[in-house]
Amino acid sequence: MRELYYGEAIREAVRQEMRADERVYVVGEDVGTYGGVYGISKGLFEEFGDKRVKNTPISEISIVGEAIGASLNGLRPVAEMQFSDFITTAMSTLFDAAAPFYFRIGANLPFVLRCPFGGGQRIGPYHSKCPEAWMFHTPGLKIVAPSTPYDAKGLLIAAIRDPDPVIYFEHKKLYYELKGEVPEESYEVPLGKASIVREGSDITIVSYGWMVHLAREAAKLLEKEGISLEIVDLRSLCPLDEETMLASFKKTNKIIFLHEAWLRGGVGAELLSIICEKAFDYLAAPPIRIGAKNTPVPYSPLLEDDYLPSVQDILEAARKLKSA
Amino acid sequence: MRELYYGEAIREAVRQEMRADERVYVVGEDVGTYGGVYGISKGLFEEFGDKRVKNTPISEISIVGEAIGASLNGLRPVAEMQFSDFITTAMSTLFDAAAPFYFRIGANLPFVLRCPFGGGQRIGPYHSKCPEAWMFHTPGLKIVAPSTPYDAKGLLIAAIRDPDPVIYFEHKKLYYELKGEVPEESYEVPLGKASIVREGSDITIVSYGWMVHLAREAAKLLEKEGISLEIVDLRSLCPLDEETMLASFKKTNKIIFLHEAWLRGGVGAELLSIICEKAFDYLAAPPIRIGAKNTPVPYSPLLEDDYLPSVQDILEAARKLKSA
Amino acid sequence: MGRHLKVAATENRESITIPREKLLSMYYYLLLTRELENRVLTLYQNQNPMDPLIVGKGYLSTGQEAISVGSSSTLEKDDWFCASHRDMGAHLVRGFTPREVFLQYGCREGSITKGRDGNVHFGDINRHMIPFISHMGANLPIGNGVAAAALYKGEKTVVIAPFGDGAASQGVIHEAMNYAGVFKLPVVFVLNNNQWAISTPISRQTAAKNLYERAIGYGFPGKAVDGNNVVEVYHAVKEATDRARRGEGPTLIECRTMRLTGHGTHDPATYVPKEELEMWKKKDPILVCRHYLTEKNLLSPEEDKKVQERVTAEIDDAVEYARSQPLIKPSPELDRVFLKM
Amino acid sequence: MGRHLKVAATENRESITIPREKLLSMYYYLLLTRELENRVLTLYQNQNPMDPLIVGKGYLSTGQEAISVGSSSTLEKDDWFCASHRDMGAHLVRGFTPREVFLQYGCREGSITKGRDGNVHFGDINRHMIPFISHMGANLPIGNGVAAAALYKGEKTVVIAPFGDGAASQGVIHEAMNYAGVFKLPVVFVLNNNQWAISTPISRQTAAKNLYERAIGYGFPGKAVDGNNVVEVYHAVKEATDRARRGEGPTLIECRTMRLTGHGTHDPATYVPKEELEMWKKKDPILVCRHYLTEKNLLSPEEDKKVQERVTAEIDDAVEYARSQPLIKPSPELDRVFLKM
Ligand SMILES: Cc1ncc(C[n+]2csc(CCOP(=O)(O)OP(=O)(O)O)c2C)c(N)n1
Ligand SMILES: Cc1ncc(C[n+]2csc(CCOP(=O)(O)OP(=O)(O)O)c2C)c(N)n1
Ligand SMILES: [Mg+2]
Ligand SMILES: [Mg+2]
Repeated sequence: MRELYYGEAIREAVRQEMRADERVYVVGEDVGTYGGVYGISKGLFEEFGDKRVKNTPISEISIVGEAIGASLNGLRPVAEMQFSDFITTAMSTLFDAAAPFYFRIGANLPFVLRCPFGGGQRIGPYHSKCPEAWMFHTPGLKIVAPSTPYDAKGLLIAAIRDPDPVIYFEHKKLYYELKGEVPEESYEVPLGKASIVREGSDITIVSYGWMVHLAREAAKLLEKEGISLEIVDLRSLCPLDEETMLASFKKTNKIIFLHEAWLRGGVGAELLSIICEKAFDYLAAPPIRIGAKNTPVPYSPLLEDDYLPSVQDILEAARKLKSA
Repeated sequence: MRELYYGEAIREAVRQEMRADERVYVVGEDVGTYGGVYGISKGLFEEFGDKRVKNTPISEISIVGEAIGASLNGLRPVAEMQFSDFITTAMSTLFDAAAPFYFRIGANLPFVLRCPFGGGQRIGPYHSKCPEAWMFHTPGLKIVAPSTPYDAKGLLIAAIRDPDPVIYFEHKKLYYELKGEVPEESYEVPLGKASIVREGSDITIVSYGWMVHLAREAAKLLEKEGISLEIVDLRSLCPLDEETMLASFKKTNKIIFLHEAWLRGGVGAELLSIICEKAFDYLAAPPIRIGAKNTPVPYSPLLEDDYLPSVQDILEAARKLKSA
Repeated sequence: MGRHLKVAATENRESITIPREKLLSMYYYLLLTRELENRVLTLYQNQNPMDPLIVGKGYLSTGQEAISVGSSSTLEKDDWFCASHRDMGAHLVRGFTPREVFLQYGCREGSITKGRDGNVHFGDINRHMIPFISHMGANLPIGNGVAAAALYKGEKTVVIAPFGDGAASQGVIHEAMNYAGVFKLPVVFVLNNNQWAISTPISRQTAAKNLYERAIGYGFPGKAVDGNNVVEVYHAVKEATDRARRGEGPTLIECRTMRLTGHGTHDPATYVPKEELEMWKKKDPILVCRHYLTEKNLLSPEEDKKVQERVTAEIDDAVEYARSQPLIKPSPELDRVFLKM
Repeated sequence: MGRHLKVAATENRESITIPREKLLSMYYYLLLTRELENRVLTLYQNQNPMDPLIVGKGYLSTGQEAISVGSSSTLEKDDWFCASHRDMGAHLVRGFTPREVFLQYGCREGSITKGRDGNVHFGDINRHMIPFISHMGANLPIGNGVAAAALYKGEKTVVIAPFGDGAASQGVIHEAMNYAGVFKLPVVFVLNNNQWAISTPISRQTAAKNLYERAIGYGFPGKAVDGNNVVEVYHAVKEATDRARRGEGPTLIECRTMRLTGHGTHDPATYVPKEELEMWKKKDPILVCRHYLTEKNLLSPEEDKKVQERVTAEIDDAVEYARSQPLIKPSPELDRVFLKM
């Protein structure tokens, strides 16, 4: 099958949905002729013009506000944060206006907020954040975070068609580093369905985003040591596919939670809690969480590597669990 | 000893620190002649004037910004959010400017941000939030949440004297409903020290804020059933007193985590994870979390009661653990 | 503060005539709003706290009704209104019934938010009423989005987005107005300058001489009107909605008035100078409107009495009805935060 | 866009004379900034990506140096400067050495942020330089706080808070300016209007005719100056800092210029019309300043050559020095997020 980069898959999803549905349009900073700072909307302006590829002032509040208002008024906006870090400037619009909207008044908001996130790019504390735990804790926002070009396309199409607000976390490091098979036609990867990206028998590792690839790398290395890792890629954090995670865990009885975000109060803590609450008796060893250090993302490559979760961290966790 | 309301204890802490230290001052909305919407700064304007009790426009960004800038320039601002819910409008200032400041440049910010939080007041989704998990996940912010008048005073004094930014979560429901002994003189309750507010032998319950009182109530009822609850009041979430929590748990081997905030991705998940990671072998039963439902805070009393954690929830959890 | 009271002389707008029914309808809604909110206050002050009809707190627009009634009266059915907390008038104009309002206040079965949100925080997307969000200016960027979608779809609808003099200090308002300017969005920003934000007078809210002049910084027109004169408010806002409908972009209308009650039902507002209140009470929008109608021979004393009786009866009925309805009870359906779970 | 280029005629300010050393010092810093940033760009374009001295990306102020150099040159030692990402000039004026800058870019031992933050994100509270925060206007409310503390303590220090034409669309800037107006804070807001925000031209950023007119909405003076003329920038900002120091409150100075490079070292900026760039290159602030000094007989060709040689030598030294220093290594000390753990 044809291969696309992760970033290209995202673009294709947007383009196909725009072609298929007049209500779908793009709004964000520098998304026009520039094509977005990571080039994700390249060519869209040329194809669809400035009505459907709307280049905005520096106003995250307005971008999220437009997503809310336009989705209320019949459209399907695909809004972009230039970096997910900047959502803090529109936090009230996202958390106070969008998130509780359906609860308060029963009106749904079919918009997508694309949030390029994550580190490994040597661009420091303000361009590398993984802020998903803030949203995860906040009722009313769906959250997805694809790890492959295939999922990137399919999840984005599903997100655009979903009737509720979806925060779509796309990992910047994967844009033009990761290639994979992507069908040409349009397809959905349903929200709320995890995937087993590697079957294994000894230990389950649950992850999402870039970190899934670290897990894959670790799994290959561990195989040589005779440790078999099963990798669950959550793909969606909300809705959360507890079943797939629990089923995998009940098979292996040992589990690692891996994410790039800060460990403390991160999504991993919730996942661990769910395992303890719903499958405690299956635990053959204490579950292990791996996440980033509890500091801002450092700029220097040496410091950032030290800050981020590493393959080595996974190896150590797996060895510990294996021998437990 | 003299008794004060929780709200009065907070006011006394501010007043005493203002008297003792010229650098300490108050800044926030309606804190002037009005004395704050909950009357916490009543009388301060009259005593200290508008230089030291600074009534601001509706500009949470400016309030947090002033706290940062003034603390950089030698003062000790005690800033107030009118309701902790409104911090979302200044999230970037808090998360992007204040939190990483020390990490980025090595300059500390000795300010306190007072955040009245919590529900039970029948004022709905926008005036009842418990947003501490957002801050808890974010490196660089100290977080305290007193449950008694004694702690309210001592923790606030310690927070004001602390060289780093402290988010001080004060529970609105306790302001004028809870009275307790408070020494007249100035004293500190150190940040990062939990307290055992009730000794018990069967089950540890870890909580903070208003919920500690629900735990107390439940403990009394459970005593009659022959279940002995030990209550750990964390008081600080950051720094976190893991030792006290772990020590209590290692004694009882059974544990409940209770908070008013949304359960999903809440602080309880982290506490549960810490127990599993650091004292797994002591677990005689699956740990249990209790928190609010995963919805905005409803306005209607019936709905809010249904939304909030209840004494009944604690009783059920304790019975389940007891018989486990 | 005094400096904020002067209102730029309004041009002679007698040329745009308002049909008699519109004038009478506005008068009716002024009265209805007043009566409804007076009742909210007296109920709040006299109710059994264990069985309240006014749950939590109430927010009133007493003395400022002309802004909400006058501005919303310019709208067509398909236009949109993004409510602030002083917009009971607009809710009534746009078709909410007093019964619905008291059901909402009382968290009763049949209330539009079903008890999930309270007091003035209600709306209905089908009626193109966007509910108030507490964080003050929070509705403006949503109004922009609604307006952007109207442009996108080629519809000629417009949006009214009101906010207060206190809210005017917030960043969200700046972002929204600047954005509306760039895209020439069909939005009319209605600034309710009632000179207070809870206990903070406008002089401590901004050093600006005239808030409407902020429009200069966004590249669209701004003007001030007497917010206690429903006819003037209507004229100014109508001119702006017409402009918006023609595709010429947003306008900022600063309506000058005074908050005659406390910030909410719980606030005695002792901080507001008595003389100021007294002065403004003489400019009560209902008196102003009645005087206008009488002068123009559009309303006889008998007709006036009839409207007043009608209004009282409606509110009596609404209160009684709301009281007769059961409280909303928790149910899984009410816990939904998504349309598609 | 053209409409934004016209600058209000500046009053004749020859009356306030700038001492010769100040003028020469500003010229020197213009050259130093240019040479330093040119080097950042060539290093970035030619370095081994596996062993970069310019780690990540670089942000340059090429063609706009007069704003940062001219404004910061008005400050006394105890005054404060809240940096934007176009303020290399101010960093140098306020005492950062080129060595420090390249250590910072290279994440080397001895760098001020110790590798924790990068490129132009640096400062030093002891030198009263507040480091840039990426969220654009984010430093303005901090500048207000610093200024508020100065007032509180009775100190006569002032704060310069710069931001861009793109940042001007953000709410944070509105809140900060309005707040500064209310409390008459000693802050000078310096708006670097380089007509672009990454790829977005000012005409798509705002419909406002003149950004400096926003000051009307905050109740303090605003004016525009030729941002390519360091003497004019100095004069306008000096007038404003003097005013602030006298306790008369804030001022907004809009400095009009053009971004001559890409948004960052990674951006070829093909979207900027060539003719515009060519036109602005003729108004290069270094040429303008050199011409001024020569006309006034304050700088001979020999002196000019000497300064240029000095500047080149300093930058050569700095680059070499930074390269010779080891990379910062992780250590527990660098993981601290609090002074008191
Ligand atoms: C972001 C935010 N900060 C503070 C408040 C608390 N608050 C509620 S109403 C109000 C005053 C609003 O003043 P104004 O905008 O003038 O409207 P008015 O009440 O006078 O109609 C304040 C400060 C809030 N709701 N939201
Ligand atoms: C809140 C926020 N949104 C978006 C960005 C991405 N961004 C970085 S620089 C920039 C343009 C800034 O334009 P301007 O303020 O005019 O400054 P200039 O770069 O032109 O000097 C943008 C959009 C950001 N840093 N912060
Ligand atoms: Mg007001
Ligand atoms: Mg610019």
